[in-house]
Amino acid sequence: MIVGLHHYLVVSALLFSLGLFGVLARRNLLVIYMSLELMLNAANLALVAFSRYNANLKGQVMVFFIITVAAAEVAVGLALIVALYRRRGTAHVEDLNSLRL
Amino acid sequence: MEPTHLPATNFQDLAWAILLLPLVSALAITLGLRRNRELTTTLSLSAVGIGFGLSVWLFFLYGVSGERLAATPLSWMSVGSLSAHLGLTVDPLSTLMLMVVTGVSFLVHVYSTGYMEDDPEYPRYFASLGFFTFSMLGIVLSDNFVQTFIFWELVGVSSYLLVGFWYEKPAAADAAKKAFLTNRIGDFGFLLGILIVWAATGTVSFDAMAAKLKAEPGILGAAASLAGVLIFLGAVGKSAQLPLHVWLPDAMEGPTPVSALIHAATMVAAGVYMLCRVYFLLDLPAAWPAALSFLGSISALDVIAWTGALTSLVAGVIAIQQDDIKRILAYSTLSQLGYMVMAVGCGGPDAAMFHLTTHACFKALLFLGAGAVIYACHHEQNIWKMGGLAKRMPVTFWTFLLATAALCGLPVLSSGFYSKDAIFAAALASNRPVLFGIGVLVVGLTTLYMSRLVIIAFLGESRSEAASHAADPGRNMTLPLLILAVPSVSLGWLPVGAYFKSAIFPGAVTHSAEGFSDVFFEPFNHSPLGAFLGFGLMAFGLSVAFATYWGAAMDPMPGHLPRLSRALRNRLYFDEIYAATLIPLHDAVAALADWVDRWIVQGLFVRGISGGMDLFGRALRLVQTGNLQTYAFLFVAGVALVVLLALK
Amino acid sequence: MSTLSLLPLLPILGALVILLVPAAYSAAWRGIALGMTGVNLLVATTIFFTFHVGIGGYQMVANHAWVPAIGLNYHVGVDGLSVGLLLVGALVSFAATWVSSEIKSHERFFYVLLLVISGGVLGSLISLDLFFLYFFNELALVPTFLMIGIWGRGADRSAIAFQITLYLSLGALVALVGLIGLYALSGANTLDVVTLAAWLKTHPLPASTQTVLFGLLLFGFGTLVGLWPFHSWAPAGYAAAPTATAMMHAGILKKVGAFALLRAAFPLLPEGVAQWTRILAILCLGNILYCGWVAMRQRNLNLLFGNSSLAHMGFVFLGLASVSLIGITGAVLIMVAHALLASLEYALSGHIYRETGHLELDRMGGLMRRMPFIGAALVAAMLAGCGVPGFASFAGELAVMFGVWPTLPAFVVAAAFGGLLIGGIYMLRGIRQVAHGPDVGTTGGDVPCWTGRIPYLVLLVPLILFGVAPYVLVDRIRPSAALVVERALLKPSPAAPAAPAVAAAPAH
Amino acid sequence: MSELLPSALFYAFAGLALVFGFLCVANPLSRNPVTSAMFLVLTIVSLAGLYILLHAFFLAAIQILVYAGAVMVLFLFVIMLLNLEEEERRKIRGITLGLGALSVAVIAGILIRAVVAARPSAGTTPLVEGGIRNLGHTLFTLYLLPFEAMSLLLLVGMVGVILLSKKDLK
Repeated sequence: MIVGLHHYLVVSALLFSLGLFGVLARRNLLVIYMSLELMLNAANLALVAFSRYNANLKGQVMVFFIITVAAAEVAVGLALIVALYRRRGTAHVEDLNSLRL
Repeated sequence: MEPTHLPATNFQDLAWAILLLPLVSALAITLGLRRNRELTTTLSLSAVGIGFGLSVWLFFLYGVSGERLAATPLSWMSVGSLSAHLGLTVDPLSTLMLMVVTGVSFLVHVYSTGYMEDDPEYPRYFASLGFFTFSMLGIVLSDNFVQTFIFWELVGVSSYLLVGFWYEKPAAADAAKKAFLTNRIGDFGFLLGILIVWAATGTVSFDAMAAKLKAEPGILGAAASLAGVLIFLGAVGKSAQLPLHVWLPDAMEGPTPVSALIHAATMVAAGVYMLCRVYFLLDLPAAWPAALSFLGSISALDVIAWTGALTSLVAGVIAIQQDDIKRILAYSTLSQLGYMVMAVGCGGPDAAMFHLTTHACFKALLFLGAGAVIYACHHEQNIWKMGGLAKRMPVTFWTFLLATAALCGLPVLSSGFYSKDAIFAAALASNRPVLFGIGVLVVGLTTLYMSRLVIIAFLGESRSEAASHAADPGRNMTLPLLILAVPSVSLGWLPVGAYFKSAIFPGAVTHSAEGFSDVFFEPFNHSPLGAFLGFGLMAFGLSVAFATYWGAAMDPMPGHLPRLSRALRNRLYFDEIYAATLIPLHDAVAALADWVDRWIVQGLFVRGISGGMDLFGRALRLVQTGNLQTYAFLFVAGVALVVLLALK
Repeated sequence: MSTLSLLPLLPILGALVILLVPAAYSAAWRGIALGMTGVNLLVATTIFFTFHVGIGGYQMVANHAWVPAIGLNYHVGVDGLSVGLLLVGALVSFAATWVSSEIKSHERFFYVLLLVISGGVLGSLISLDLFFLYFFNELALVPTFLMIGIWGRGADRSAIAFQITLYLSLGALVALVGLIGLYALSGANTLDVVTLAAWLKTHPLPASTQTVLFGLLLFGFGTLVGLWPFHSWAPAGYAAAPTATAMMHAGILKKVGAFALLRAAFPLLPEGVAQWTRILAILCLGNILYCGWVAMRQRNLNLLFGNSSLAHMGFVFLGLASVSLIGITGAVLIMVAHALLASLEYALSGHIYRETGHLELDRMGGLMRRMPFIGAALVAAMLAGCGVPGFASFAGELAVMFGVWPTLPAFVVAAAFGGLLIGGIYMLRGIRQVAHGPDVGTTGGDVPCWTGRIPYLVLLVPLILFGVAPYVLVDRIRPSAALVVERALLKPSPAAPAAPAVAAAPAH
Repeated sequence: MSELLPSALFYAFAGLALVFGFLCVANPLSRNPVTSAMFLVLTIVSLAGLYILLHAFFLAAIQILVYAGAVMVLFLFVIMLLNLEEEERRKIRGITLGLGALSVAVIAGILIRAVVAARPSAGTTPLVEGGIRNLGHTLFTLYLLPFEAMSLLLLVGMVGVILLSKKDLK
């Protein structure tokens, strides 16, 4: 079966769902963060597949930018988590419920 | 449209003057002259006195000649097909009634100046009396249903004010409330009757209605008898006929002159007068709407006749066992009113009016006499505490005796004999033998309880300290007694039949003497059966009374017939029955409504909604768990839902 | 600026002036308030008597475009329906201001609020633009909340203040939805009653929308008046309100709701009228009978009056439900009469509350001995309350019964039973409990002197005058009522020609 | 025959990526964040492989270099810093897990259905050289502004991080 665009898109969709499930299911803040990254990568995959099959480089340029942003985001995110950890002493999602009404 | 000014010709002014004078005096007293007693007395006495004079003049002007004067009406309210105005009709019927009302009212006013002398609320009493006279005259002179209804209620209000004159006495306040509410039940029926008749004929004025009815007898269609009975319900309320009679005995709580004026002569007679005034509506053939078709053959007049007869019988029986002098007279009034209503029912409005006139005189005399006795015995009303008053109060005794004779129907020497005989003639003429029988029987009962009263109260020795020092009251109390004694005796000798035939009820068959010549023994040859039977029963009653009550220290009847006498003393338990059934039932309905209002409408409905809001708010709060993942999940679920809906 | 606009302007102006007057001259507050309402009373009386009788349309009209873009213009005028209400509105305001000498704390603020209510009520009565009618009515709603909350009676007055305000604003909201619907769906791009009526005559709305709009207006304004299922705010609210507020609210503010129905709903939505009158008739039976029975069970004088005023409103709605000339004229007549009656009742109960400290019927008795004038006025008011002739309320009820009889006889039987009997029972029991009977040692005395009697006489005398001579009012109401009936019944009502009704005078 | 190889490779890489992705996210064996970090690295590497199949050579390199190298190292560094032990076994809230899985499945289903429904052209269109020269050329001509903005973004990121990790942050 010749590998076509929709194959890649299916894989990307599955990866995206996995990432999403990770965010919902896991309770460790860092793992949630990783699943977030996973979702980002799924998006990148789809973009690259599009640029490959639509014969233009827009997709790849987009991915390039996304990776940069992801890097910045991880940096800031982890700094936040560290600060949070230092304040609350835990990285467990359920303990961080100060928003409870 | 400016109201029409008072009519020009002076005769109409007379009618308006008679009507408005008492009102003016009442208003003047209440607004300004509360403190000044002499002015109050002169003002109210003159107002009614002039009224009486004018009435007599109008009587000779219009009554005897049989003409009619319709004063141009003063508009009250006219919108669409309802044009209600205040109009006066001066015709033989109303002039007769005018004389009765103003006459008795004037005498009661004179009497009251003595009786109410030491009462601090003297001015308020005379103001209320004036207001009552005004309302009563309003009914007498009214020429349409709306005006009659207005003054009907005003009379009820003035009776409320007068019965509840000593409002600090709980018994008087309750009696006033009871009187007003029972009248209201009657007025409720009366209003519905008026509405039916107005809807059918499109007018409320009597003459227009009579003309329409004459032109097209079937105009009331199926509702004829229903309307008749409903209008009669108004009279039942006002003239205290059987189902609604319970208020009259209690109304004795008011001052005695009030009882004399209102609950003997005028107000209670208003019902009978109204029946005579709208007689053309009542004697229509029986016609019931579909719902009441089972009453098929019974016409309005039948209902009226039977109610009257039953009332007179029941009241007569109860009166035998009453010990309070005013209660005895109250039940006697009920009984005589039953006679008048029966007369109307038997197709004899003229007999009813005749009896109404004579009854007004002698019953007012009886009440004023009783007032004198009570006044003399320092407000003692129980006859068993009196006795031996004949010697000490000669004037009162003899006038009281004459009135009793008139009430019992002593032949020739009393007016009652002639008027009662007219009623018996009417009963026979409309072939209602049973009613005739009841009528005659009641003559016996009347004689029994009246002679019982006279024997115990006046003859024999005085049974109490106060009774032994009793003496005739002052001049202004005895004078009215004497004045009233004259018509009580002589009214029957006038050719009343002629007056009625020519003037009031041209069509109706009259039942009393026409010419002067044959007046004295008219009843004996006119309706011999009634006269003789009546006389016989009267004698029988007298003898029974003498046999049982002469020299009796205590009422022997409870000894012989304990259960019957206890029933009679408790007024055949009418009050108890009402108090056990109607009133609690209505209060229960009210309690239910109150419960529903408190719990369902306010509880469930109002608090329910606010409570619901509160709960909804609380529920929403649960969603905010503070847990990031629930938020994330909700977010994802939201997205899923939206995308799903969008794509479907 | 026709004299008509003075009516809402004066009180509101007075309120502003009072706000400016420094606390040093606190006596001036009451003076200004009385002055303003007094002048208003004169203006209203002149309007009443210079009103041309027999003409159906609007008089003394003043029309200034305000926001032409959305067809909003300050359009005022008076017609038969509103002239009587204006007079009694001014009367009630004057009496209420006079009586509010009982307020001892924050008088300035109280008088300001009272004048705002008065201005609001009179403003909504004269405005021919439904927006202004609604606006002025709402203007009168907020002060009620504040007054009950601050100067009210009883421990739970703030709860009741909230309840009454939320209830009324909910009702007002429903009515607003109806009005907006009317504005939007009619496409006439105006809420002006005159142009709207003309427009709807040529482009009538489809029947279903008319029914829905009429329903919204009915239940919206019905809540403001106390239509049966939505009545429970009234008795509690008035019992907790200070005297002046209860007088203004029960007296005149309540009538504005029914008046708005006559102004907006009946003439403009004939289809709606046809659908809803049967239901309205049933609901107002609830008012008359149900509230009558509830009144019979009340042990507090103000609650008794509150429920009895609901029963009277039942008669007004019954008159409206008949959509007949006599019925609607009777309804307006009752509105005028009841305005005087209710405010008189609450003024008297206010005085009794001030003197004896409570309004519990069981602890009262023999008031007549202790307070002759107040007792007599109370007996008169309560007799008027149960429909005794000689008072205007009787004339109104009689007219309603005569008007409704040809179309809904069964309802009249129930209404007559309710009005005459139930009314009689609870009023007479009230009199028996309060005025008659031996003196149970209640404290307090009668109205000190003649000036103390003025507020009560100002209300009692017109009540009697209109009762003795109702034609003064009826001749003014009749032509306008004929117009309403004609528009509400889709066809010219045969009963009364819209032309000047000179012929209607009897036997001329 | 030459076609066969890339599709085989595709399935391999795709399969690996999915497996590692799943293990990273919901590792039945150990709850330790380090293991999920490791599996994430493996997922990224297999994705890089896919990029290569899609002729995006430069991106594959960047992916490995930046993502696997820098980002994941940062992750590990933070995990070590916070010396997180095994996630203790809190009671697993069955319902929320189930619901979470359900909604994720729904979204996956929707995406896949959309993709399948769209039926993109399966055919192999002419290759576009994804190497550095083309990418670099486009970056510095068409997308010069965003490129510079990226540098600014990174600067802001750094400032943010320094601020956040200050000792005396209340």
